[in-house]
Amino acid sequence: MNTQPTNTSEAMDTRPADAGTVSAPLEPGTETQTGQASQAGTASKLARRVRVAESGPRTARGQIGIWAAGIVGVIILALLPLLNISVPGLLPTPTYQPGALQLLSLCLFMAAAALSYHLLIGVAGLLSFGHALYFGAGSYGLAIILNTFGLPLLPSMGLALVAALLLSALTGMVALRVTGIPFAMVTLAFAQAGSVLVRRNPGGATGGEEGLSLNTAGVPDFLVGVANTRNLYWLALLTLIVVFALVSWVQAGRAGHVAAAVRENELRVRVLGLQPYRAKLLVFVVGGTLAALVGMVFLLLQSGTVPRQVSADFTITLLVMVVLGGVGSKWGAVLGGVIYTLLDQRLTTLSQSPALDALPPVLHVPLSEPLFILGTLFILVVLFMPGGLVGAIQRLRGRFSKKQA
Amino acid sequence: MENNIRPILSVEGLQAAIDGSQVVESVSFQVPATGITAVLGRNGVGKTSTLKALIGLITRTAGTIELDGERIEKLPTHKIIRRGVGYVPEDREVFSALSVAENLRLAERDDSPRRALVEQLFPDLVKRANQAAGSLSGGQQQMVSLARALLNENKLLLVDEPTKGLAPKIVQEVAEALAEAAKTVPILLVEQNLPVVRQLADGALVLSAGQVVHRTDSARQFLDDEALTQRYLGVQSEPAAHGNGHQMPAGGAR
Amino acid sequence: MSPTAPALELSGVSLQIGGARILEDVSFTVQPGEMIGVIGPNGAGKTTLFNLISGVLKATGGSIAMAGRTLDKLPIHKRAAAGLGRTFQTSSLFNGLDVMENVRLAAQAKLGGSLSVLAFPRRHDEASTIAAECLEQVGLSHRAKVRTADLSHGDKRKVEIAMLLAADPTVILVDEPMAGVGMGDVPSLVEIIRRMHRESGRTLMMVEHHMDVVLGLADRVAVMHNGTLLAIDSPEAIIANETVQSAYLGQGAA
Amino acid sequence: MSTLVLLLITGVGLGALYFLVASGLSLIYGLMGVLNFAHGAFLTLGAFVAWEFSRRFGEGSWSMFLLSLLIGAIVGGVFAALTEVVLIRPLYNRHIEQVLVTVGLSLAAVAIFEGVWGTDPQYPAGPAWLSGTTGILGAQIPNDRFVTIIIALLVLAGIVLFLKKTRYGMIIRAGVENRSMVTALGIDVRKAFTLVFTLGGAAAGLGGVLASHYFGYVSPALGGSLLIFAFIVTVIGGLGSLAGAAIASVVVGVLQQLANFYWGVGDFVVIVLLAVVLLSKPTGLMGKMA
Amino acid sequence: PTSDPAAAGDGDAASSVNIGIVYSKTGPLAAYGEAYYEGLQAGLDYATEGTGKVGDTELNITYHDDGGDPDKAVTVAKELIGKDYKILAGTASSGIALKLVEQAEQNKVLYISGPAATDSITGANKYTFRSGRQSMQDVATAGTFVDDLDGKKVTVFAQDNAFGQGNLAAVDALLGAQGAKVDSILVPEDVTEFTPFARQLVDGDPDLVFAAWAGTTSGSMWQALDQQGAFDVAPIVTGLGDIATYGAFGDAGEKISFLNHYFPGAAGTDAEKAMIDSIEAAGKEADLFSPDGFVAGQMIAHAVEEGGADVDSMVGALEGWSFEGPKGTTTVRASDHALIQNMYQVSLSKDGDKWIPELVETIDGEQVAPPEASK
Ligand SMILES: Nc1ncnc2c1ncn2[C@@H]1O[C@H](COP(=O)(O)OP(=O)(O)OP(=O)(O)O)[C@@H](O)[C@H]1O
Ligand SMILES: Nc1ncnc2c1ncn2[C@@H]1O[C@H](COP(=O)(O)OP(=O)(O)OP(=O)(O)O)[C@@H](O)[C@H]1O
Ligand SMILES: [Mg+2]
Ligand SMILES: [Mg+2]
Repeated sequence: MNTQPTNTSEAMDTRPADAGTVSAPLEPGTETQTGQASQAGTASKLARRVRVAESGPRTARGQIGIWAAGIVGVIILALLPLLNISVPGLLPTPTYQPGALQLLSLCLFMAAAALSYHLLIGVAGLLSFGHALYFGAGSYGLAIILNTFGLPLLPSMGLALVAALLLSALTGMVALRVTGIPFAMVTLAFAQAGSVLVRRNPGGATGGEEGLSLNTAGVPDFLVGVANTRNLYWLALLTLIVVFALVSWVQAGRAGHVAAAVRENELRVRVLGLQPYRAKLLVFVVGGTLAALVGMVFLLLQSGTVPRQVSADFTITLLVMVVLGGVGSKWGAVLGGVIYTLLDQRLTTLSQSPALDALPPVLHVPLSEPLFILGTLFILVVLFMPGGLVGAIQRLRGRFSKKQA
Repeated sequence: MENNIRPILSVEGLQAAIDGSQVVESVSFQVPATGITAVLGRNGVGKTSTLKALIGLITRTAGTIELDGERIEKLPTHKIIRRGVGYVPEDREVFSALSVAENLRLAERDDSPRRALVEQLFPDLVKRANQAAGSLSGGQQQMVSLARALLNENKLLLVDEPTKGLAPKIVQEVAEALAEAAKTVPILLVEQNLPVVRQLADGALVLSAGQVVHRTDSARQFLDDEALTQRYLGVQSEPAAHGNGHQMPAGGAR
Repeated sequence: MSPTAPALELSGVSLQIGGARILEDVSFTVQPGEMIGVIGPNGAGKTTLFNLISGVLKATGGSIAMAGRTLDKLPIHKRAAAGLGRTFQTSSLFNGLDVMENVRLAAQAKLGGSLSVLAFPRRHDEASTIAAECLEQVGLSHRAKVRTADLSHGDKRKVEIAMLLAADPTVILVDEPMAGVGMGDVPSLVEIIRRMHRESGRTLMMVEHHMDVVLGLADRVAVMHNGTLLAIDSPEAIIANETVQSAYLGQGAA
Repeated sequence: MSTLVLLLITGVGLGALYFLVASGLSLIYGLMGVLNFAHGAFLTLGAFVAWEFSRRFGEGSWSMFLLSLLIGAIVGGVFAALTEVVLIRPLYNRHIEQVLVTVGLSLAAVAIFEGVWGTDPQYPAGPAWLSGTTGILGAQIPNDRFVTIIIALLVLAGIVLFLKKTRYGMIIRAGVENRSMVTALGIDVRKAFTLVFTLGGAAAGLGGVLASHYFGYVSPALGGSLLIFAFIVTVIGGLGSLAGAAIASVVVGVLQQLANFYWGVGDFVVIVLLAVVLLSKPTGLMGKMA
Repeated sequence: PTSDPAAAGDGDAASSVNIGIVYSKTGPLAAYGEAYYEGLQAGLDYATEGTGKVGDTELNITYHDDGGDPDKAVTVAKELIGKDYKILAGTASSGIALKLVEQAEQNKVLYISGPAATDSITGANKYTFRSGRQSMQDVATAGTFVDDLDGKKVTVFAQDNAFGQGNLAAVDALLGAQGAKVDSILVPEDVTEFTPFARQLVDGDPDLVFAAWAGTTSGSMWQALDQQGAFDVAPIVTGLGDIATYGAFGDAGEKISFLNHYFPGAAGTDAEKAMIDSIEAAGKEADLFSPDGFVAGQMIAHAVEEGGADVDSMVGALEGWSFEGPKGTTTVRASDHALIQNMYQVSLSKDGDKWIPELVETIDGEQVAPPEASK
């Protein structure tokens, strides 16, 4: 193959000419030219189908309805700690008590983390297996800074955020040189390296298997202790709102548009005179930095870090949340994050309910394994609810409005 | 030209949907056991979808399909094909990662595939046997696609815009090949190139909005009827000669 | 960049892949405002030529200049930003986005490719207005909200043209714009292309197998054969050329 | 010197184990485009059932050992076939979702294994010879390494023959690209897919039994721990290239062994290798370019 | 076991104290969780004489699965603390235990950690105690296998992770102080092929080997050591795990010198008899971590008995408390809450398919007491 190498100044921009099409003047658009191309297309296919579901009620009225529901939802959520609502089975305690608030905060965080991941997979069609790296960078970064420099919380957070931004920019710049499954694998490799590093406990900095504890010296008192769970809850809510706003902003902006177009057809974007690489990198970095932000606040909530937060497992958990909610939809990511977390946390309780003991072993054994229930549920969603929860809701709505008409 | 031979294909009230949206709305027609039947209509009226529905590539929601006297509307695609249906899809749909030879080998259903016929028709493909089909030019891919259907003995050929993107000379050759094939096997042909239709087609059916709006035993008669072509195809007057003529297209004078 | 520099200038452009010579020593110039028709048998290298000019492929020899500026070192998007636009032989659209969004992206690119997160597309901004106009021109306004994946083949071709209109390039390469477009819609598309060329003085190169269209529109016609440029001359001269007749048009042609 | 010999041969042994796990993965991923996260579960189940079997009917003899290999392969194959028919088939052409159901399956399956066999490892016993050593150039090489290497070679040859001598490889490559067009050529593509999945699962089950002897234990986590290296090997080797996976397995095994022993950085080296290979050749070592 | 959280919280504050047990019922450490749970039941029974009450105060105990997941544990802990729980106890996972230590400190509740071995729990804060042993005690016991350590070469063969590094540091500190030359072979975590490292160990010609190994790879590690002839070079000491892991040592089992946290029957105290009886009555077998649960039961009962519902008084009651536990006399060291307890030397022998442990020696708790942790 003696096609000329790409030019020097803009090596990245000419990449597809090298990677995808060098050996053959392929017709773009026949998406499955090579095995690789077909891989690259898969994430976008996923996102695409969900769009079908979305295109229905995306009317102005539908939009306003969604936003109105969102605002009402936020107000209700903000008031929860002041109310005494019991949801037996779902919440461990009435809503004003720390038990419920802690669980709800966890849900809100996971929703925010899922949202940051949505930016990658839902908007830009980037299937990353390494998103946990940035989440972990946030929580570990902040914990380490608090431990070593003794700075107050806010400057420490700023510092950790900058570090995470640099990390995601650096790794993103490298990983985005490839697409599709290779991209997934390179991100996985980076995250794996981070995970190994954290577990190795270099210089005692990361605490190895055991993780780190939050050094509360620099943290304001109103964020420490169970008595202040309510404040942490509001912090979680605020984080979710901030992340949601930023994600919406990026998604609706030029970069988001171009990233979505890249997801569909990268070559076509270039031919229009736009730069896929930059748009993808921007989305990647914003996604990574937001994940780090969530990770930091998560540290405050849990008063510590564990290596799991940097593991591929955690990324997969985020993926599961996004898929559960419906790929391509912000509300889906939020919903998926909340519901997954509720299930994950509460199934343990459910699986120990004495009622199960009465069942024969064939039923009893699997049902008392929370992961079994979760895994099965997930399979069922993927099989029978394409478009996830949001897709299902929209189908229902579609059916409903058809009936009305 | 009414004939009393049983039609090779009869379709009654066929409906079909893609992802839940109805694209074929109650189509009924018959394909005689000989000759070429053209399917005409403007872009997006459902020509391709009708063909796909016949062999189950999109979901059939109602209606009956009889191939050579046997009901096939419930059969899966591969079984319909094995009963002797050849299909040439609209977008060529060659397997781009496979070589030309592999594409053709994959299509061989019979014990004695008609390789010679194909090689004689498309010598270019013999030269390029080991080239990845995805790297072929558009026209070459079209040849692969056609060849795949011509390799086997069939009871019926379904051919969707076979001349699209072919050089005029090849268009002629393909048209001749189809005419040749039509001597032994009936063909249901979707075609936008009206001169080719005029040259090849015996009967015709015209679709509009997912329905058959006109049926004729003589495609030529239909094409000659300016009112009809204007109404159903939007064509002012169909050029008399083959598509390779040098006349300005309508409105194309400069 | 003198105003008299040719819109496109190819000198000795070649492409080899493995041992195969796909294009060999192609040289010609296109004057600003000129319309060149490109014809040639399937696999002659027409699409490849477009791929080299637009940067989708890198030439292994020779050089290409646009308006006096060499393109050889420019990546695809810079060539596009410099005013080069193209369509694809097989429609290449943003399948998951709707028709409107597809066209609006093209308009956005034209209006300035800034990726600033601060730059918001408003619901009725300039890009949307342009996009709506372009859709109107190709007659697809009624399908604005349909995902391009769900369009019929012919409608996709029209979206390609609409995107071209929205991107508003100065040098345009169109690859078989009429393939798969119903006869009834050909005249209006021809008219759009003519206007693009005539009224705004843009430079166009068009690959097309519909001879009527090529001959009706082009100032000069380039004939490709086996990866070489066989001839480039006035339509009349090309028609009279015997090699063209036998290699491309076939006996059936006048 | 003898240390180096030891490192090299055990490195190849490790590579052989990686290949046994990766071969099925690579077959499925390369042909069908499904990155099968449940592969580890196939493997674990094969190992568990084979262990149960030999525990009940007496372990320690060669015939029992060979029989347990066979059982592992059958169990892996049947589980895989069921997976394909029930979970993968309804999602054809939707690669990401296929990956996702396998993720779900791997979660659920591991949980079930834990429920049935507990979280503690179980310890299989093979023929006594397996746990002995053989001296080569002064290095005492554990015997089970040789068995692993030989079986890996047999599996490689078997799969290559299958792909060369049958149309299935072609059908599936075509089917992944455009499934409906394959059926429109009159081919029942579903059968072919199930068959490939079954073969992949059988290779996994076989690998599971061998892995349980190699590591000396079976536990619900057995498969998962091997899976990530199998992924890496598959991707480094190149999509769909079995030979690539074989070469990558050996390279990764030996490199990891050396780097671990001398610098303690085996994992990092493998990860760097993956990144470097993908960045310089996104299709992997032997991945096809067109 | 009652597991009705609603029952907790209400009722007369003086007559009941809420106690939350957070342990792994599921997840990777479920086996340890079960041993702990059974021991705890026995211990509570023993300490309350079957009444579930100390004096007039009811011990209102609820049980919570952490599934091995620190996030879940923290959520549960916060929930419980929010519901006015005064005592938390449990968990075999050091990572989870440290998170609970943190919660205890922030919220001023008593926390009695379970089998988690990490040394950093000791002396972590005022509110944290432990009911099991810690790594330092293991290491000190290992040191008792050689009569005079002065000038001997001790090689630590361990995984290169927090556990292995911690053990190395402990050996260095404890045995190094007794004059041993300590070196180490730290095998990177995730390594699965140990033959070359075993070779390296043999080539180093040590006088004593301390192997600190956790997890499923130990089977192939021991096999590699055996295959390369490491046992012919020096005694190799390691901790004996729970019964389920006896098989992991394979053929090497009879050659290893084991240090042991708990050997059933060795102490022969009333408490131990009660524990073993109670566990066997439940159809189980006393295991490595049964005493951790039993002692936790004793400590909880004692804390409530002396301190009522007041956490500071509970802390005061436990500090310096010495009692008869299932391992003999056991003392909560006042300064750092280390639990001073006897340790054992044990060997394994094979009897048909089964491995039978045999007691070699009981090591006095004071002899293997960890150095005091600085607060
Ligand atoms: N995947 C799809 N989802 C929804 N609608 C679709 C899909 N594919 C096609 N359609 C719609 O079905 C209708 C019929 O399409 P079809 O491709 O059959 O038209 P056609 O007559 O072959 O047109 P052309 O001449 O342009 O090829 C069109 O309106 C098209 O938009
Ligand atoms: N990788 C390759 N190896 C060998 N030949 C190739 C390769 N890629 C492309 N070709 C050949 O290059 C030639 C030029 O193809 P191109 O697509 O430019 O043709 P075209 O003139 O556009 O034809 P059409 O009118 O059919 O679209 C074709 O013959 C094609 O088969
Ligand atoms: Mg069509
Ligand atoms: Mg072409």
